[in-house]
Amino acid sequence: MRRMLYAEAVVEALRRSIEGDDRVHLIGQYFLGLTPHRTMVGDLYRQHPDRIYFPPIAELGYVGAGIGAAIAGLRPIVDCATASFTFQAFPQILNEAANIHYMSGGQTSVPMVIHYNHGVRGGGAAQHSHSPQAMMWNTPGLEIITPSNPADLIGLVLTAVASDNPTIWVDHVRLFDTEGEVPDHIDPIPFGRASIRREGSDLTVFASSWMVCRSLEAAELLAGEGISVEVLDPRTLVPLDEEAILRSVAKTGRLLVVDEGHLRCGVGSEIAAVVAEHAHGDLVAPIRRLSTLDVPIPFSAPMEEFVEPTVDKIVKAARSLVDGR
Amino acid sequence: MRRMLYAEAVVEALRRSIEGDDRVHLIGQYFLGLTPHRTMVGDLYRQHPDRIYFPPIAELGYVGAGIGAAIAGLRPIVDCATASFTFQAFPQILNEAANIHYMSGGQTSVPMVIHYNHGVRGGGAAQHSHSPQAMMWNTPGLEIITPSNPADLIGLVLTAVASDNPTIWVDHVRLFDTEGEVPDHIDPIPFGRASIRREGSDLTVFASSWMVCRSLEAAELLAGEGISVEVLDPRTLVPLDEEAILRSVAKTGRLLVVDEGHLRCGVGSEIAAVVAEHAHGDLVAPIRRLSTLDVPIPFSAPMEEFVEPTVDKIVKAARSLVDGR
Amino acid sequence: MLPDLEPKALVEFLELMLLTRRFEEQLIELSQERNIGHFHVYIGQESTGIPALSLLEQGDLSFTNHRNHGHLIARGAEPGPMYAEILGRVTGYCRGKGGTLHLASAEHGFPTTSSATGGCIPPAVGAGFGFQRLGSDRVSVCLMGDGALEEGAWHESANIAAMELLPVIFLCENNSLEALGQRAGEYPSSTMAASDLTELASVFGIESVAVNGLDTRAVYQTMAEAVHRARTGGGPTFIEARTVRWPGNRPIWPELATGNTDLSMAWDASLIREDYAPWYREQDGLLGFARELVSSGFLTSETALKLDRQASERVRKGLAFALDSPYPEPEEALEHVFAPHRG
Amino acid sequence: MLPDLEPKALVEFLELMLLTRRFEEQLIELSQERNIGHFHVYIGQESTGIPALSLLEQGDLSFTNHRNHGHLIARGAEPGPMYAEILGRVTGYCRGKGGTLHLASAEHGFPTTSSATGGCIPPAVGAGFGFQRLGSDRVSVCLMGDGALEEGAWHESANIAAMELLPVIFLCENNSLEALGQRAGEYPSSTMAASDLTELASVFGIESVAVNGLDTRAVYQTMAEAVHRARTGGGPTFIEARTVRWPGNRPIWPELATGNTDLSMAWDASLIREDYAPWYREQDGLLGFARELVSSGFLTSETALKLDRQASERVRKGLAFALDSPYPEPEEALEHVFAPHRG
Ligand SMILES: Cc1ncc(C[n+]2csc(CCOP(=O)(O)OP(=O)(O)O)c2C)c(N)n1
Ligand SMILES: Cc1ncc(C[n+]2csc(CCOP(=O)(O)OP(=O)(O)O)c2C)c(N)n1
Ligand SMILES: [Mg+2]
Ligand SMILES: [Mg+2]
Repeated sequence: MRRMLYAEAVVEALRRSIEGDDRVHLIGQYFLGLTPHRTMVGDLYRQHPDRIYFPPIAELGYVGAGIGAAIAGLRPIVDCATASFTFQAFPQILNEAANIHYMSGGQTSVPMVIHYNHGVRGGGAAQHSHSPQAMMWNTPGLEIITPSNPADLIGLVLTAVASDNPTIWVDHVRLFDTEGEVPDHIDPIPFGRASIRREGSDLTVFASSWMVCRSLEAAELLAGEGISVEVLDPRTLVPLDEEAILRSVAKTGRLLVVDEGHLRCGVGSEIAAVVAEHAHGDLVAPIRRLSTLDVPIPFSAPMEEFVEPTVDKIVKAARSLVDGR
Repeated sequence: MRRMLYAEAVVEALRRSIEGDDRVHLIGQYFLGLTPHRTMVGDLYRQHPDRIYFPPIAELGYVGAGIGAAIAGLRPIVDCATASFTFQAFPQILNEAANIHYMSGGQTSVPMVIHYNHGVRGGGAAQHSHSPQAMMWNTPGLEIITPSNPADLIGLVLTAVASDNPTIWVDHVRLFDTEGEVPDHIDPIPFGRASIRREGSDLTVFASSWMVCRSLEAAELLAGEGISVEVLDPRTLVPLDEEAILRSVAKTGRLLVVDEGHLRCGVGSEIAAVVAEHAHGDLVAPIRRLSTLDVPIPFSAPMEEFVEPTVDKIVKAARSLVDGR
Repeated sequence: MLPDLEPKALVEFLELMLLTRRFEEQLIELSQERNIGHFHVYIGQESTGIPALSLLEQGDLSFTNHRNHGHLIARGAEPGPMYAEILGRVTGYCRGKGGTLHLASAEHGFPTTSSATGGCIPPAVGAGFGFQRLGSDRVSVCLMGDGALEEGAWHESANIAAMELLPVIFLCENNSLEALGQRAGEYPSSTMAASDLTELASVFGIESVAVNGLDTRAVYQTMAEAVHRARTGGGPTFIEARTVRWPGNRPIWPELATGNTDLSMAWDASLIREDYAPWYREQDGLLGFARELVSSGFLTSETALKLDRQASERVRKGLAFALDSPYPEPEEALEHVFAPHRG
Repeated sequence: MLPDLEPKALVEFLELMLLTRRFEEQLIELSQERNIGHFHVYIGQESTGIPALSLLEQGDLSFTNHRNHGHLIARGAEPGPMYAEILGRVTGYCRGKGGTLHLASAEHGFPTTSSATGGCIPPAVGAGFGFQRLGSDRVSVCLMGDGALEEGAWHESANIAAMELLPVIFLCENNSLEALGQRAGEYPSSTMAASDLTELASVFGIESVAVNGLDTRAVYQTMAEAVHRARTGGGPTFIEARTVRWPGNRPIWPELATGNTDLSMAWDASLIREDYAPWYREQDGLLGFARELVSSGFLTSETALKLDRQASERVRKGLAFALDSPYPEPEEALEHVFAPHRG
């Protein structure tokens, strides 16, 4: 066991992928965003200069190039930096990568990973704070991983790189400074297996990526009030471990979905709908969604905090669900 | 009252918009897709050649040009033809049009309409059959109209053109051949007012755009079996008439959401989540979603029909919800 | 002019051109009998695609677009599974999942076919990137229309190909010289301000050349140089092949405006009808190529007609195969969303 | 060289350049005291933006990008509400909703500011389209970096502007001549294969010219011609203004590498420090402009220093205003998602 920064785990996952398979090449360089950790990617580049390509500011072109490279035999890991820039590449991600295996009738696969940093990072304002997971998930043909801690991150990326499908690797700059235990030997983590990050009996909190950390913090506070929260981290949205969610809700009878995306047609909507469809009888209280408010992300800090799901909001929502307060 | 084809209503809405306000210009020419009706847009062009612009095959460029034109004082109606082509324009629709009013602190408005034809049109296959409404709705700052009949279409478009906000006008080529009554005088229809297209007591069916027609057909068949279906057409997704939905569910106790988009994080997920959150106590049966199956759209007709929500599937889903069959 | 090749190769070109032409004429006829949906034909462009793509080898990859029938036939794809795909049968190359818009045959070097305008360009460049990084001498061919140059995808991808000297050939078939709405003499296409399409590539330092797409020799030689350049690390090439839009191609739904091709017009000018005389005389690359082959003595008109009958026969059999083939089971729609995880 | 203008106008240019410089130096200093987030400075580009934008009139529109501070000041925006916006205060031009990335002031002709690279280009072209259709003689200015030329948005929009002869001026500030990672001598920017950026516009038939962005006369004259062309129906112009990237701008977070500008270096070469001598001597357009003004006798060095003190004073007051201003109420976040429907 080692303790490791999440940012270090990103680099370790990239290094293991590069060193473990000659076909793995990186396209793009902002895996660690503009955070101070970014220099670690520079180290990787110096060690493997022939395995990283710095593309032009042309997300559509270079993500599409990743698709073609994957078809030709590479296993590219393509970085889009800030999630908002994936919009530039949507025609290639949504209409090519997601469709190719299917529309070729299984003749062709696209073994690539597409990385982005999503969400409110502090001052990113309306154009640099997106969480496009819901849009990706609304597009059949894409696998989606949403790691929330260093060990999961490494295991999930290893599986993503080995997968023959296009996989979206969802990261968050606010995760980079978090720490976690990492076993000395990490195996690839199979997709579609949720992780119960904290067991509890009063309420299930579903959360992914950075929201897992906030939910765990809230759960700790709620424990002090005698409210026992189970925190479920799906680890992958596609495939989704529906069983684990339904099992947890069957146990607790209550569901709070915490998601950093916008409310309407968001990840939270999907989880709420799944549970409403399949666990109606288990629910002792209405489902509750907590998402970023449906406004573009404002720049100024007090407004920014007002719109995102905070620990405080999670605590309050959980409390009102359990106590009816 | 006149009977009118939906396609004729599209042209009438465009004509009234152009003739009613000098600032209205059309950008793009495929409002009626490649259907035989398309020549009607040609007529409009011949009558108002200085009010239509035929852009290059450059959706990002010309939708963005619509934004700038709106800022400069026009009220453009921009056509993206097939909904799938909106992906090309996503950076401008999602990251510019939707954000400008907000991030300028209300200084600037973007009074434009963006039109597309969504959904399974028959043989469109994976790259020409998208229903990106959920992605649009996941993006605060866009109004969305989803007309399902000629009269609503005209009234909603008039409001959209008068609105100072970017409005997504969702159409479906399969609507073009449907007919409906149109009053001689049509007023703009205020946004956010659902229409109960058929009253019923056993079950609420929520459906928008082309799925309203299929749902009405299914309701008629179900009436023959003694199942009384209420068909609720939201007419606009943004803003959403939540009250009307909750009122209907309070009455019927059951909800079937029919949506042509994909299941995950779709329009259907959102409606299911809203009802699960706010009408939990009213439900006598679990909510049921019926969407296009979560696969890219296959080309071949039998597979295509297998994946989309058909009248038959609506009937079966409704029956099982009401009878438990 | 004729390419500088063995007669056998030239005759093979004619066979493939005839096969393409008869394949599509048959398809148009079928579309008049039953609703087979929207499709795009390659008629009038055979003299470009067939010699150009003959230069490819096993392992090379081609990324084509909505107007792909001739490209696949050029690389040896069979009429049967092509028709089957277009008719949505399970025996189609994509098991009925792709249709005409996404007709692809990996065994013939067509891994995926995008019908989003410009959609094939980034992956084509990426395949070149992949080959380069793998140290392979394979090449990637981007088969694009002139209209695709209007999409930003072109610009972004051309820059990448140029910066990295990738083994990519952009074969841009400009069939818009006669496009409706074109500002004749001013613009080569209806909605492109550049007066010379090759400049859109040469601005990035990409080797660029325009050829007459009806001149099989020019097409062949230019493509041969481009393939050689790509295989030997010389970087990308842009080829604009100018062809004339077939009159039947003007409406959105193709019509046999010029009738089923009468091959004899190639050597018997008296058969040429008034209505579309310029087409038969100068603009149809297939007739032109046959005319040259026969007049140069590479082939007798009788042999040409025999080859034509053989092509028609292959096409007929292919169509029969397709029509006899079953549709996929509806449940097959659930397959091929994801490749399975191994291990 | 100096633009051919009245002394008053030239002095005003100096005032605006000083205001911009002091505004940003102050901002960098502030960022060392407290975390104000990521921002981009215009230092080193003042000699381009200030003369160029002086040619605009009421009703003209400018669409700028992440590096916008100098553009706004050039058009008369006030330091107070600019700082306030950057610091997220309710008294900011966008009420704290935009921040430095989206600093916009409609009253100064900046309706919206995109910080997506290339994001401003389509709307800028669209505003030109709007003016043309409205029969207005207003012009639209697209303020873009060289990097934005790598985005496909450029290509699509340039084509539209060229085809429709729109009243648009693309003022492309190329500050990448010294960019890290650049293949010196080969490419003007690190990731652009075109060896001459102006060709990326001229290929569409757009009037294109490269100017030395440190030469205020060249900038002014070129822009004057472009504005005249646009106002009189002559169509778009592309101007590449070449400036040198300020040493403090190399890291992602700006640092006062060259210190607070010592204006006296403009006329007293003995003050020039060794460390960044080329910058002080030749590459800083502000020092260069002041040097010319003083040496040509338009201004005494004393007056220049007085203007500089006045600029610093305005900046100081502006910052105080901003720091004294309240943050928006958190609930203001709910406003301005939609404009209200009327009637
Ligand atoms: C992104 C996108 N926009 C628009 C279309 C509609 N469309 C289909 S074919 C076509 C024309 C393409 O022109 P070109 O590339 O020259 O091919 P051609 O049909 O002339 O061979 C267009 C615009 C599309 N398929 N994809
Ligand atoms: C679509 C998009 N991709 C990437 C970025 C990240 N980014 C911010 S500034 C910048 C450089 C832009 O270069 P240039 O246009 O020359 O402007 P400069 O900063 O040099 O003034 C990049 C790539 C972005 N903001 N938007
Ligand atoms: Mg064409
Ligand atoms: Mg730059």
